[in-house]
Amino acid sequence: MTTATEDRPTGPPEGTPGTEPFLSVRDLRVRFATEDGLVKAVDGLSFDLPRGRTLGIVGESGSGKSVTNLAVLGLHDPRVTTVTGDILLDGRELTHAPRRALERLRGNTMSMIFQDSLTALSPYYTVGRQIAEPYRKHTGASRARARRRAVEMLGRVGIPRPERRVDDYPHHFSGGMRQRAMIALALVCDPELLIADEPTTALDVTVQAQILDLLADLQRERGTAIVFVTHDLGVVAGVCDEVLVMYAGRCVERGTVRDILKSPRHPYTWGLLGSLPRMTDDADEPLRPIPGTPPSLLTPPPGCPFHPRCPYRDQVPDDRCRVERPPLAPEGGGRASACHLPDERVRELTPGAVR
Amino acid sequence: MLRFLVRRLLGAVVILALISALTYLLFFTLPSDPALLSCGKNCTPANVALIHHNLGLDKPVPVQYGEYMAGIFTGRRLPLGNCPAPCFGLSFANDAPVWTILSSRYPTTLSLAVGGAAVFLTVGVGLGLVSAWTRGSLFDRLASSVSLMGQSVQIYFIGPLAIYLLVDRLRWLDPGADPDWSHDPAGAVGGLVLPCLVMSVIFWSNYSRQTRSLMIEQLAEEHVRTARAKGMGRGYVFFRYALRGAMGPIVTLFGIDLGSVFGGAIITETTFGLHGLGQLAVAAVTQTDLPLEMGVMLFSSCAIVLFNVVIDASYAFIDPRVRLL
Amino acid sequence: MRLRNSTARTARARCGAALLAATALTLSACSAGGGTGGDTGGGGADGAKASVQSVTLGTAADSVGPATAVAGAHKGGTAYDLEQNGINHLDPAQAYINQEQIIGQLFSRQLTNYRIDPRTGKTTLVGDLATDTGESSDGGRTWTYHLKPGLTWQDGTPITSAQVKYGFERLYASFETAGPQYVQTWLSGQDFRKAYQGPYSGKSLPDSVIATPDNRTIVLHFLAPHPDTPYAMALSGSGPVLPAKDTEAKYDSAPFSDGPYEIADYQPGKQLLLRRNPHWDPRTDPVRDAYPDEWDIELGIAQPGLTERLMQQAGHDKDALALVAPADPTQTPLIATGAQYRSRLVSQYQPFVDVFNINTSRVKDERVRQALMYAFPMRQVQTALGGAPQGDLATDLIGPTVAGFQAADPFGKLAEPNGDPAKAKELLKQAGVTHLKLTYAYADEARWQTVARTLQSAFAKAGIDLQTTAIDSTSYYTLVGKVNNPYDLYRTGWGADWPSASTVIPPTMDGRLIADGDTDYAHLNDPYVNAAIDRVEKITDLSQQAVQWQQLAQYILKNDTPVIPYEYDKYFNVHGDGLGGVTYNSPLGAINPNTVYVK
Amino acid sequence: MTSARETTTTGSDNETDAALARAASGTVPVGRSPRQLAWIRFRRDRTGVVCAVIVACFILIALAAPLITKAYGKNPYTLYGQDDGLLNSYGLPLKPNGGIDGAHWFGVEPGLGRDVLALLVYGIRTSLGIALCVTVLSVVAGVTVGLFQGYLGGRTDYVVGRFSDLMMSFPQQLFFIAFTPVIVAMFVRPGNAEPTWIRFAALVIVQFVLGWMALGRLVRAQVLSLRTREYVEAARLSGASTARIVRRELLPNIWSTVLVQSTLLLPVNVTAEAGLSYLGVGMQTPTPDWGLMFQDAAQYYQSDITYMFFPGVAMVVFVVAFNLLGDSVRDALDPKTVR
Repeated sequence: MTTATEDRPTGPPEGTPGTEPFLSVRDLRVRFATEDGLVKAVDGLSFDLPRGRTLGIVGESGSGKSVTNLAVLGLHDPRVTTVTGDILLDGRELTHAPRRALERLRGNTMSMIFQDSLTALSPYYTVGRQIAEPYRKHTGASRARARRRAVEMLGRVGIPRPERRVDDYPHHFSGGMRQRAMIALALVCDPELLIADEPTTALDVTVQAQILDLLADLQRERGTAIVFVTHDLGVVAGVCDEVLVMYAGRCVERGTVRDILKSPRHPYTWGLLGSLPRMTDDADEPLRPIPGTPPSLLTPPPGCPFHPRCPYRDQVPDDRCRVERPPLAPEGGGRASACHLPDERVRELTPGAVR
Repeated sequence: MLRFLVRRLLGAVVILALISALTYLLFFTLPSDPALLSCGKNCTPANVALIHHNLGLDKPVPVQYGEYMAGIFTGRRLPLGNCPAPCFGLSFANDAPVWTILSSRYPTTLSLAVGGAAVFLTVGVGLGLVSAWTRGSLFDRLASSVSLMGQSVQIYFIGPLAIYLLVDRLRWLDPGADPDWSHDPAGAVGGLVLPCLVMSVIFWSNYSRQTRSLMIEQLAEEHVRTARAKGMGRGYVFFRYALRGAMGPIVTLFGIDLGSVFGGAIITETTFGLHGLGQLAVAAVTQTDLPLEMGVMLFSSCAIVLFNVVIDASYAFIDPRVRLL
Repeated sequence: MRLRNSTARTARARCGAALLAATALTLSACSAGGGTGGDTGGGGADGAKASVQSVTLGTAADSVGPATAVAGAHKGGTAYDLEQNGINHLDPAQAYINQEQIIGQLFSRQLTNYRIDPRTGKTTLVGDLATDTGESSDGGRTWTYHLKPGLTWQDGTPITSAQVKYGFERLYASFETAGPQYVQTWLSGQDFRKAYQGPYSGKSLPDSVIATPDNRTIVLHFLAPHPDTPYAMALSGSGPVLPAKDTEAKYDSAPFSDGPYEIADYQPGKQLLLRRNPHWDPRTDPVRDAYPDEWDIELGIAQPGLTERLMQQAGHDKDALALVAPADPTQTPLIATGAQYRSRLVSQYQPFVDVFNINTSRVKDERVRQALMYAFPMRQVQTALGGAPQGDLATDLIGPTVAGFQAADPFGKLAEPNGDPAKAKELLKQAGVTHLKLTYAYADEARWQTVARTLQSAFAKAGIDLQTTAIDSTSYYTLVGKVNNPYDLYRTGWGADWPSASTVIPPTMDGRLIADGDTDYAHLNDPYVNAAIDRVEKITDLSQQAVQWQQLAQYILKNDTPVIPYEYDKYFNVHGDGLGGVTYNSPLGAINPNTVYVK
Repeated sequence: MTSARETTTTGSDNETDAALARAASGTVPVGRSPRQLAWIRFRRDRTGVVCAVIVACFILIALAAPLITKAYGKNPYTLYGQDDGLLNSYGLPLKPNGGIDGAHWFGVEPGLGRDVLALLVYGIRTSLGIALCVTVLSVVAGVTVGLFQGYLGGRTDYVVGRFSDLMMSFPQQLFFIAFTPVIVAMFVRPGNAEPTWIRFAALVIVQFVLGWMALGRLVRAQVLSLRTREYVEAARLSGASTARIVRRELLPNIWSTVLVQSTLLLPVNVTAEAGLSYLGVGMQTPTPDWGLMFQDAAQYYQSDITYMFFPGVAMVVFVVAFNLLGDSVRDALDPKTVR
């Protein structure tokens, strides 16, 4: 049983001891220097993830999900980015690790599945070569062995006649197959931490299901820790143990899948859930997308970053939403949310908000 | 591939036909009469008429053009003796077959173009790569400002200066000389150093700037990021992934520059007094030597067109997604 | 258009000339340049000094080979010649421009030629292939030449009189359009091509025209007396051609040699490589020492680079010279003033006189023409063209290299070299002309644009409004050669084909020739002059004739003023230190390659 | 030396993070149009501003040439050298350093002896004028062709494409050398005085004829990508006329490219024009012209190197300034560029 921790810069994760978190992020802050000013893409994020578990990170695009993951892999460009806080992988500090050390970990201990396999795979090299490359680098395998490995991996992700396809170029593959190849690429070195950045968004439902199964099997076999980034709560329900809801570069609510989906506390989460189509919906029930757009991270609104779009801001007395930023309040059981609404109001509202 | 070649070559033929026709017809809008340039003191009407006949100028222009173009493939019998294929006519100025003249001249231009291109590609792309690698460093800023200067000088400005300083005063370099590869390779190289350098300056700056930004662009590509996410080394990613991606545009750039390289060759030849096609072209025009003018025009446009085909073909090797048709 | 900066084929009317007994004189007075305080040019005048060598008709004895040896000279080595332009014609029968003729001397021989003494530079016309300069009979109508024994072609074939006749016959062929036409015309009249179509017609000229009694004797029968035949026989075309080796028009790029060198390699416009001809026998040749084993003639060397190479003489340029190309105007100062160049400087007159033609069919009043003469800024023009080294101020129609030259200055131009606007104004008033507006046409090249500006501002001082018209230089002669051309003023140059004024006055001043493309550019048609020309041409005593021409020339200039002479061209350039025996061929206005040796 | 080099990808060094940053920064703060933003960015860019000033100076010089020379008391036609005896008998300036003195600040020209400063000022006027005309024409033509080629696509695209191929495979310099006299001859009856404006026109024409394709291709490429965008689709479905779509939907989206390209094109055309005059097929004396000065100077570099100095330096400064300006404009219009 794992728990997420409070939004305190430091301090050990509470919850059942003994399960050492494999990945532990503390007070992560990522800032970009741009022509127009400083962008706080991630602003004080913390979470833990033990082996064999899956953490879902949800939020609209631009909420800082991908930035967080790139920070974990250390892929940000130091010239324009400042990353502060701690990222501990199996107890090793990554934030200030030397480049070479990170290179040894990437694709090996920790690897990433990128969202758009069309742009994420190089058009210039065969799929096989791209899969074999990290294997050779990290295991020092021979060209031939690496190739056999590539074929094997393609087979495992369910690509028919892999020994033939291995020499094809990405543009010869269909979208789904490319995504599988992308996954094969990420798994080729049996990573212990897998970051899946919306791996299924671009795919149709059947393929999506297959890939999710694939990831599940993998986790069962190797106890891989998975960070699953998506804005699709439907998928979250299927694969995740805990969920972390991000908005404007910060965590606004977190808890177990059950908690978040059954009894969400934060109006933003309500919004997300509200905008989620369900099998149970009757067809004429309209979707209710969250009104407005995500705020500019250049000049984030004062107070609660969500208040400009929050339908309930007036129910909070003396305008606190506009002036005071709500803290991420722990509620035990690893549960936490950042909202000024009093709990009782929340409880009354929830059903209406999510039905 | 074959289909591609056929299509492109057909296109080339059309282009060349148009260019040649334009050149030939426009020539006759000039008021000057080539005959009067070769009759010396004997410009009696009779003599001029005779020369007109000898030069084949007594026929209607379209007929002349037809015969000229046909002659390239079939060869011709001319009043001044016959002219085996490929017959670009006999020079008005000295009755020599244009083809022999051309073949004695193109080595210079070719050496100049190839040499210059070699210099500005290696120097330019090289600098660009280093700048991209050490982006933001002092070197980078230095290189880009140097490139800027390079892009801003002109052959006809630095050429004479270079001769004045490096050759006449300091005696560091040989003055430009026509290469004679078969007999004196060393001398050929020596004579090409300065011209190639001068000519390359105005190009390499552009290439270093473009290469730099292309590389930086490529380094930001997602598939390059993937490569980094795979844990591939910095150099590996830089050269195997980013450079591979930047190659296409660089080649395109080069293809576009082919024409300018030739143009640069002309000015360079004029500046260094080399005997290339450029100098030949200027001579042909100033002497209203129609066959020579045609020869040079066709020869050089042909070269440019073919080079372009080669370059387009090379895309297929750089980028597997490109299919030639 | 000047040879030095024009492509050879535009350099019409600049052809080889021979010099007849003219008293040696120096005109350095004229060449003092415009030098005033601090002007380096003043000092340079010495460098620019030119003198005229006297020349005589040689005897049979003078015609015996070998040529006078040059002290300290030895055989061997390669001499380099830098040519600004390509060579348009190698076929001797096509050679007219002095460049073609002087280079032609290395691989072709004529009946007569100019023997230049390497020590004194004294020039003598002697028999080259012929035993002497020719015997005339029948009142100068018939000329007989005897070939020397032991003359051969580059393949050893002996040279016969039949081949010489064949050479003359070739002059009639339809493709021989560029060369001089004196001999053909003298033999068969103006329409010589109608009279005979050349040897390829299968026919041969009858003995009544050219006879070859034996294979060493050749007899020419002219329609009229021609006292200067010896000089006509020195023209490149007056030599043999071996029928077996005659490639007709193609001969123009690959002639068969009977001279000291044969053609090893020729790339038109780029390079002409001459190799020693083993069958050439020095004992038969009174003209050519032919010391170098090879002549490497580099063509199309652009100015100022050409001059720069000679000045720097780096590498093999130390053994280089420029046979016909004078130094670039922009470098003459450095040469004229640099002591290091003195030892290797050649400064000599060329047979060319540059004039501004006044279109007499438009500017009819000679007082107006004289006004122009006075207003003309001779000095500024000279300066604009590169100063004294390029040429001396000219005041006469006939140049210093031509027989009977007397420095005459009827308008006192040397006293007022910058022009005399006051005098001009006065003359215009006499002529009752106000607001004179004239059109000046010039070839569109930098130097002539420069001159145009100069003239404009100078004439303006005399109240003359000079409109200038730039003509694309390729069409320049076409347009100014038209009888009804719309211009009042345009420049041309004229050089004597040999140093008798009979190759200057008749072609340029005979009003009966006026036609499109003729060479009486000023359209002068003065009955007195026309008559005088006929009279003088009949004089068979050349020195007498020379005097008469000179007087006529002065009459024309003083009374008709059809042209404004302004410059006697000069050859002014340096050669590499590695070369010795560099002499000057003033008849051709070029360096004489025959005495040159490689140190 | 040729416009072709300008067709290359305007190097946008966009960065993952910069990209993310843009995503993150979301909508731009309200109240500022992109143009205003660009303007703000541009003003922030010091080099850009400096170069803009320099360029402005050059343009001012060109426009105010008569006033300048009036104030300076010389004109580019009087032969001071000859009239005031400033040249020696070889036509070289008497005074050292090309005859620089109080009267002639940049010295006098060898040969004719005109005032170099006056020449340069007027020369800039001529060359800049020609280049400007060429640029404007090329841009207009290039944009028009590119727009319709890209928008209409299909056969039009193909035909026009091949045509610009044809134009591009012309050996430019040769074309200029060979056809400038021809075009002049078309205007002027042989042998008549040739008005300066005809040369001017001829030069503009020859350079324009081979000058528009580069931009044309660029615009075409952009339009091709724009054409498939939703709002264009929408506009088309909503039955808007082609003209309207081009005017309202496409043009606004390419104006930045066009602006950048034209700033880069102008100096190229200036140097090209100078190149022609240098080769002797451009403007002709007495018309003062930048390139002509190089032509003369190249003749005199042995004996009067000073003469080459002023036009040379002036041109380098000019082109540098313009190129930098071009970069700054691009950066301003297109913030993702991180340099």
